[in-house]
Amino acid sequence: MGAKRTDFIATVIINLIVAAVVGILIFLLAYILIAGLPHVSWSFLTGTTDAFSGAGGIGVQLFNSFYLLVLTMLISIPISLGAGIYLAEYAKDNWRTSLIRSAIEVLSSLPSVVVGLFGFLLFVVKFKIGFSVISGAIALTFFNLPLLTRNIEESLSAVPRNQREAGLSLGLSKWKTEIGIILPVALPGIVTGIVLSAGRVFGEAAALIYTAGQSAPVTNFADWNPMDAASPLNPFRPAETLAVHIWKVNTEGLASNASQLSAAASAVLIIAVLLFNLGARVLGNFLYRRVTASK
Amino acid sequence: MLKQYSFEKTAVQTFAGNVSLAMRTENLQVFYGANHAMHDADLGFPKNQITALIGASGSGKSTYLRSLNRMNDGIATVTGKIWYHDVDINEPNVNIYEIRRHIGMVFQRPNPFAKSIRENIVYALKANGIKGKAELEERVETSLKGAALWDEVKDSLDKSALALSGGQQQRLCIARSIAMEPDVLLLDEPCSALDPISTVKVEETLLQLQKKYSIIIVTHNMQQAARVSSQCAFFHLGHVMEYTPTATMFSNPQIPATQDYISGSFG
Amino acid sequence: MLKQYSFEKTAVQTFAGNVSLAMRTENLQVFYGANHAMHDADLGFPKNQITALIGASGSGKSTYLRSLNRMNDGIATVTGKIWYHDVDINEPNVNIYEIRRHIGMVFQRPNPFAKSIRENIVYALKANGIKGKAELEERVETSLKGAALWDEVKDSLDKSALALSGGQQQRLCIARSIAMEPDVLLLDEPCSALDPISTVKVEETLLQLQKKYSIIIVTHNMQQAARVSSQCAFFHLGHVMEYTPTATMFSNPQIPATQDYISGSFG
Amino acid sequence: GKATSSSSSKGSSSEALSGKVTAVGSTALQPLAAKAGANFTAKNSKVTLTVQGGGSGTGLSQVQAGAVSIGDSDIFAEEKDGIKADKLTDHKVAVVGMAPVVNKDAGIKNLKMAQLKQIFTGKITNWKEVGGKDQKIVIINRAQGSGTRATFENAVLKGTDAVKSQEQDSNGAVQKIVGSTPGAVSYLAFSYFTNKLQAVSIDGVTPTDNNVETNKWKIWSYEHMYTKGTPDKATTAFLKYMDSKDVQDSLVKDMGYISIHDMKVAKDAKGTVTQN
Amino acid sequence: MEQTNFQLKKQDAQSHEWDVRLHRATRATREDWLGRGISYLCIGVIILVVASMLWFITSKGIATFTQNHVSLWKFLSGTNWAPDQGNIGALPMIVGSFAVTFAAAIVATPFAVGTAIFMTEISPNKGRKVLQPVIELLVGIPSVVYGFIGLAVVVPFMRHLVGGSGFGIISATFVLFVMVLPTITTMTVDSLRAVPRHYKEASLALGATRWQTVSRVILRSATPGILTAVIFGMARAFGEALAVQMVIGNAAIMPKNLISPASTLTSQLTTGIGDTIDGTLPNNALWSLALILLLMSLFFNALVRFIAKRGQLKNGR
Ligand SMILES: Nc1ncnc2c1ncn2[C@@H]1O[C@H](COP(=O)(O)OP(=O)(O)OP(=O)(O)O)[C@@H](O)[C@H]1O
Ligand SMILES: Nc1ncnc2c1ncn2[C@@H]1O[C@H](COP(=O)(O)OP(=O)(O)OP(=O)(O)O)[C@@H](O)[C@H]1O
Ligand SMILES: [Mg+2]
Ligand SMILES: [Mg+2]
Repeated sequence: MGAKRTDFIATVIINLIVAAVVGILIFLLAYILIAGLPHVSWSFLTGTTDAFSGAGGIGVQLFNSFYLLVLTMLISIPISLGAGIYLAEYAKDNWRTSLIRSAIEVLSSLPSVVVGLFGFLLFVVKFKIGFSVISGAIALTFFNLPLLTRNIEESLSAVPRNQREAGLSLGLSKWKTEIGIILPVALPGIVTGIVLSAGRVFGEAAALIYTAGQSAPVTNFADWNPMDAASPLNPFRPAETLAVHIWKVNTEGLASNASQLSAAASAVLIIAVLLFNLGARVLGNFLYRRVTASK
Repeated sequence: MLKQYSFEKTAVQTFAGNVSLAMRTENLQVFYGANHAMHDADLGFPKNQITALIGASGSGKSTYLRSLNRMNDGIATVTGKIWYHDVDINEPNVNIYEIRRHIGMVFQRPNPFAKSIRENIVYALKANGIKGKAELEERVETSLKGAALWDEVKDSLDKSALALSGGQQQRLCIARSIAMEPDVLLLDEPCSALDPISTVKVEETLLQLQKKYSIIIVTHNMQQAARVSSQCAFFHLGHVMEYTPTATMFSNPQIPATQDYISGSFG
Repeated sequence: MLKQYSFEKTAVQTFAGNVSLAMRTENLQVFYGANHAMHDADLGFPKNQITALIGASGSGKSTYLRSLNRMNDGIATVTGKIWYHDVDINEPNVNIYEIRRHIGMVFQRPNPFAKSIRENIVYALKANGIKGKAELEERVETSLKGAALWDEVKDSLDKSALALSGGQQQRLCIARSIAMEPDVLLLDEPCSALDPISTVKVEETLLQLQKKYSIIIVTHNMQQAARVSSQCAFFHLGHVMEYTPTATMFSNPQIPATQDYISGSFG
Repeated sequence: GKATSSSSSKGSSSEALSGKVTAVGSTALQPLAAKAGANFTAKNSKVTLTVQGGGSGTGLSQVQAGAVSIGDSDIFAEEKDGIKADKLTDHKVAVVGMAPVVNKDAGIKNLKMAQLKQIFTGKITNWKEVGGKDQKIVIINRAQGSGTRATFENAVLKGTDAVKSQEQDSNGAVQKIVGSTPGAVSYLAFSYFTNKLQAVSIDGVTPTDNNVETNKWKIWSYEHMYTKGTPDKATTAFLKYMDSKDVQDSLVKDMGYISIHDMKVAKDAKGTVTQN
Repeated sequence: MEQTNFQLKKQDAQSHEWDVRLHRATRATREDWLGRGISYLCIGVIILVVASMLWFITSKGIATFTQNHVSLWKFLSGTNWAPDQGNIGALPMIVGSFAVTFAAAIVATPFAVGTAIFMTEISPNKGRKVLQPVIELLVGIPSVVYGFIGLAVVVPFMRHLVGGSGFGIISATFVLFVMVLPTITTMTVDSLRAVPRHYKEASLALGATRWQTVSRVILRSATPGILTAVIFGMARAFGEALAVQMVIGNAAIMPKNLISPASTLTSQLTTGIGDTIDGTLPNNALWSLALILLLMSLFFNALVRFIAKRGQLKNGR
């Protein structure tokens, strides 16, 4: 049977390809974890970095990464939700919409260096905000927006039309229909999208080097008033993230154990992304069940 | 190829002066871009009766029905007048949300929200400002009873509506519509996705509901039209060919097109 | 709530020795995980006749039908025997591709490929090694004629199949199946998405096709079963309750469940 | 520019100093500035001091634009086109010595200045031509415009153009690549020497701090902190602190730089060396 | 109100009441205005961001030509890149960028498509539960990490395998291959899943084998989606900076082969930007590189759009 044999061969080839891909993935993860994990300790996770050698812990950087991520998401989720709804619901199918879509996609494919430099010249220099969490968050928002917007639009459009008709035929406004009926159904897809973009944001360095800065001033973790200069929550302080830290240790680090430090930091970063992914997945499912009352 | 029937020869009743009408259309025309999908429909729908719209696929039944509560807004261009309580609701400045509250709609494929059974009914009520817990509870019960679903679901109001069978889902959609206490209920082939048993249930429900509502139903199933409707409109290629009491249409169709369609030798 | 009928009391004809059968199942059981969706089905399908499978939604008709050409592989666990030309085709080592060539299938929703009309038919033929241009052309024509579609599409064979009407699409799917020159044709509610006119066309097509093929059709529509089938099997909750000549079933059903279903007072 | 030479013993802060100081620029100076800054703010808790990298070009641009209080640079402002040096005040805070480095396998410990020039201009392409192994020379340059490269080329190439080759934008990358690539040669600040690299002597002079202090070793440069106009109190205090013994005698040396105070010679923007 | 021959029983007061009721604004109307306002505002913000970014890069990028009077042709065709000496020929970087981008796409596509087929058709369960999370995790690995693994593993490997210094287009290709693999794979999976299930069933029911079904029905109807995925991967590769810079060798010379150092637009941009002075030729020249990057993303976009249109034509009526 020719067809059957072809089928068999094709299946074998695909399995080989997958094996190769999985092999690469496992190698990468193993490489990072094996090189890094032995150097990870509690004091490494919570300690502060020695500013001159780059040695020491990464507590502040870890916090900065999460803080920046949260701030970025706080800014970008509402905007992309609004924009996604606009595209899914209000945008007519004409040249203007297609221009808007192109604009969004161009933004998403801009190299992050360029975004970073733009953020630098605009926020840091022009608006004199300086190297700060907020500058970094806005720069990250720039390239988070297109990803999230596209994802939200797609998730919303994937909800069957008859759900929309159901809402509209009851006299609900378009907005109410979209927010109360379509959005909950689209939620798992949206959460997955947020996870994916969160991963990218978490690992981004190029855009942050010039915006959030490369220094992690020691902060006072007992002071949670965002207005205080020493507070970790102060959005106007410079904030080196984990990814930037890895970059810096690798490029300028003077410590004799620089490579171990960066390996350890990389391992922590990967694990953080992993935990974050898992958490968001669980949350997505939970929300979905809550909202749709299924099971 | 389809037989050619003259669109000049039609038989459309006008209820001159003796029946109270829930809605009426005058010169209703619908265009999908350049596609002229509905020509000059002049139909009146008596209060508290069931009117059936029949005709072959693509004849414009759904198009016409969806125009009645402005569900074609943004999809098609609808011209002509739609009278409802002496107001032409086809004017741009009417409040379409208000119209749809008064003119409910149920679709071909059951489309309950992905929420609990109770939430399905309560959601639109809340959105319209009805807050009282007691009132909401009461509306849930009366509407589910009205749609003949109460007994089957009263113990599982918090279960997902998606777990119901197709027929139950469709009755839930009817319940959801009537919870808004509309005047008119539009149904677009509500039984075509259902098995015969569910179909019978829905039909019984409709016969009950006509005491309170005026009902317009699109159906492919001529037996169904015969069973439930008081009058029947036959659509063909975007034209209303005949509009007569159901008994008349099935026993004594007035024009050749209807005769052929009823006897199944059409097309 | 559904009435309870005893699964002990069934009436299933066996064609003992006097009819030539195209296929036959023996103790066929189907499990979706833990869900036992089909119990012990023992049915034989006479050659060159149309057999209808009827029953309420969820009774297992599709499940049974899809098992016959192993479309449930990987979805459900099917046990028991399926005899086809004295071979048990439910064994793991049979070539399922070969089986499906001989036992064609048409689905509820018309599912033409997003290709031209011609390509839709030619696709599977090419995949099975038929290369000659002349032969392909000829098969296209005969199969489209067989499905009573030729006259309507002969001038537009290179147009996208998606541009056809629902009824035409469904007949194209039938044509696509019979182009493979199968023995048996399985149809799962082929008309449920179609209007009455298209339905009549498809039914006429089936009545023609039974001269060459053995046909098994699932339908919700009892009139349809009555119009086209020679014998009829009634499914209920995963059990075959009655399997008798169609005339018998509709005039003189043997067991209470069937009686109730036929009369519409079921459930 | 004028060099500040007064040295006060302690950062004596009678009244509480406050304000915001931002120093941006040279990545080579960043570690020192950051560490000194941390010590400084420890004593003056009301001062917010931020140190960022970004490159010498960035530092000079930003201080010229008035966007930051201090622009860190590896090179004289005069050397950069587009910078109006006369509007800026130079504060030299340290000296950095640089030396050619080669991969250990090349078998090279000493080179003549002329050979070095020929290597970087592409005239010599194999280590065996200068007494090493038969191995192709792989040149790793710093990016055009980088201070380290400018210093190296001023001292070694003296106006001729370097051959086009790999460019890396940081000491760390150069360090890694030279360490791991057979036949690689580049140049690094003394503080980046590791045991994976071979630092090369030139004409028998070894790259040590002492040789830099007397200008026997020619490849070195200042680390500058530039200010514009009259700096505010906090900035002035910080610059003063940078020049203090505290910093110059311990911190600077600990971190592999050479103290300004130890220099026996001075160099100006044109490269003219004068005895102190 | 128009008089008709139709006799609705009307009382003027009542009819007036309905007239008011059906015309006045209600909560739903207000909600809709609010919603419209919010979503227009949001899209407005995005447009503003894009517009200012475009304006910014363009105005800086064309300064090379308007202020420094470099000829555009020289910029695009020159092969000598030494901005400090006033030579700005960007061709080596342009060629380098295209070379690594295409090479990475060519290598990654079969792997991505194969993996996607596995995830959707061969073992959907494992695909969803194992491969998908792992692939999504890969997206989160920062480019610096990729860069340093590249430096530590890929460069020495290539050095031993093909000789030379190990730096060059081939190493960059390999690193980019791993980096764009998740992008292309996830998007391909999406487009394979979007192929209606009934196409697959139809094909299987006709006796086609799995491979026949995949190659002739599923892949065919997912082609526009897959092409889009590849282009997105290419866009990502084109814009990637840190990782490429570490392994490509970053030498602004015309690439003669795959194994000698070359450079890309992004690698020059990141390497040089910190050491140049705002407003001078070297700085402007770098922004001109950024402008090319921007124009390329516009181009990739137009390409995606074009493919999507073609796809619709092919699949639709
Ligand atoms: N959204 C749309 N855009 C463009 N044309 C449409 C649209 N909906 C329907 N049409 C066209 O309008 C005509 C009438 O369609 P309509 O759906 O009203 O028919 P119908 O009588 O409801 O048929 P069916 O019984 O199949 O539901 C058809 O020619 C159809 O192709
Ligand atoms: N893919 C599946 N996975 C799990 N359970 C299934 C699946 N398909 C069908 N079932 C279950 O098997 C039972 C029989 O379903 P089947 O689709 O065969 O019914 P049917 O008689 O064809 O109904 P209908 O008339 O609605 O098509 C039902 O309980 C159904 O929930
Ligand atoms: Mg319709
Ligand atoms: Mg079924």
